[in-house]
Amino acid sequence: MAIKVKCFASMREYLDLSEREIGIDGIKTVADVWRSVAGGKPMPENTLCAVNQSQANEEFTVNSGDEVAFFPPVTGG
Amino acid sequence: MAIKVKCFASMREYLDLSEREIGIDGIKTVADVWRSVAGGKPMPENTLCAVNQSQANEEFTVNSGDEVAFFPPVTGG
Amino acid sequence: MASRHNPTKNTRDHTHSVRIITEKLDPWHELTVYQNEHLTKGQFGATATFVGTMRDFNEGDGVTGMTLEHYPGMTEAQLQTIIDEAHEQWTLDDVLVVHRVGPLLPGDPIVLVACWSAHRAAAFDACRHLMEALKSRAPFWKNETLTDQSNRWVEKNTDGYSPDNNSV
Amino acid sequence: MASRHNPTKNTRDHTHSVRIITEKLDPWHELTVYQNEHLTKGQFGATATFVGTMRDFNEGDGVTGMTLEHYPGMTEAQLQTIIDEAHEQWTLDDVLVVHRVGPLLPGDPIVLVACWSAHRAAAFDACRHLMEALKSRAPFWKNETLTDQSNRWVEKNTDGYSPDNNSV
Repeated sequence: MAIKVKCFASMREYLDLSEREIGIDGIKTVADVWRSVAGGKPMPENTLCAVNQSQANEEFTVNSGDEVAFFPPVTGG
Repeated sequence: MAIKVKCFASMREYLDLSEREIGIDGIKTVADVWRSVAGGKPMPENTLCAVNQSQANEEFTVNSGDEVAFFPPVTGG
Repeated sequence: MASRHNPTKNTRDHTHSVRIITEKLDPWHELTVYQNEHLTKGQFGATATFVGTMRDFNEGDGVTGMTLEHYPGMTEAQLQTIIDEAHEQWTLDDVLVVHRVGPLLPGDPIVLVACWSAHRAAAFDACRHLMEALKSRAPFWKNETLTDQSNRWVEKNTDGYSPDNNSV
Repeated sequence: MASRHNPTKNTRDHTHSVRIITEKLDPWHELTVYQNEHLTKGQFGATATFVGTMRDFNEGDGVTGMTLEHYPGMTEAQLQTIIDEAHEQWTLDDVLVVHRVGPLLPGDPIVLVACWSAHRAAAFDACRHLMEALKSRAPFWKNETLTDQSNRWVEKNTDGYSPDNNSV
């Protein structure tokens, strides 16, 4: 099984990553997911994380089949 | 010359007076206008007065040619 | 290419901003027409509007009809004053106030207030302020017809900032 | 003859209250259609609405275009949550939120928020609260194209309650 990772807006450009699946091996938290896809890049200040489309923090536990997203502060409306 | 007196809403019904002209003789203030048209009836609490379509109090001086109005609290909107 | 926002504050003619009408009020149609005629596309970023509509109930009683009386002349003057004050207090692109008078039925819109501005705080604040000012200072009076055919004057508008009040 | 106001608080389905669209947004047409389909005449006395529209300027620069990105699925869920919270906090007849995504031009409406209630305080309060909640919690992002053809992400929405802020 795998974890689906999504990035939006400036985060998509920062990591050059729109959507990707990663294996669960070695992944326990949102922070682990970041390290797995960020290629050593630091997480920008104000980065927002979501697990299964609900906001979550970096310590949030991630399970196989989850959808994890990273994005900057929202600017709609 | 004369003063035009107008009453609106429940005040029109209270004084049975919609619009009327009265002479200026003996009239100095809004309160004098009231006494001239009210037939002895007391001015209800919360009565609003206007002179030439601007709100005024009972002591406001009235001149020949003025339009004086009495009405209850407004309830539009 | 207008890259700067510069509404001509306090210097323009606002007489087109007030309409007292006897025909049915369609607020969304009014807004469509007014915006096309008077607003510049790309200038305003925020539009806040309020519509007051006749209910079929008030203070626990069923209401079947209403007549809106006003003081012609003073009503328009008071609304102009209220709008001028709003333009003094906030940076607004435009304001529209339309109020219906005469006989109305439940479900009929009574009043429309709309504010256009660059930023949303001014539009929200001004719209609400205008509505409260209209309800407390513009000479309109409501006479309700109840389900038993009796009539009564609405005696007082209540404050619209309290969450538990009973007014509209 | 409904002589008592009794919106079915917190028990109704609000899924029709959220729409994410790619086509042009005509807020006044949306309101006409939605009100005819979902609101009961005579029940509501107050309608407060807000429309956010794309300006041709921002932070001192000319803006010629914009692309609205969103997080499909999470956006709708967040807006539903925000609307459910509003129904908990205020007695509302109905709420409508329509947000456009994709490419936009100056003058294009971006977002519509509307609240219907018996009394005006709830409509005003809920409309403004919904708009602030949308701007701070719903996953939308704006990318602006400037007059020199460069692009930039809008970095942050500001608080909409301060009269001196620069957001919409």
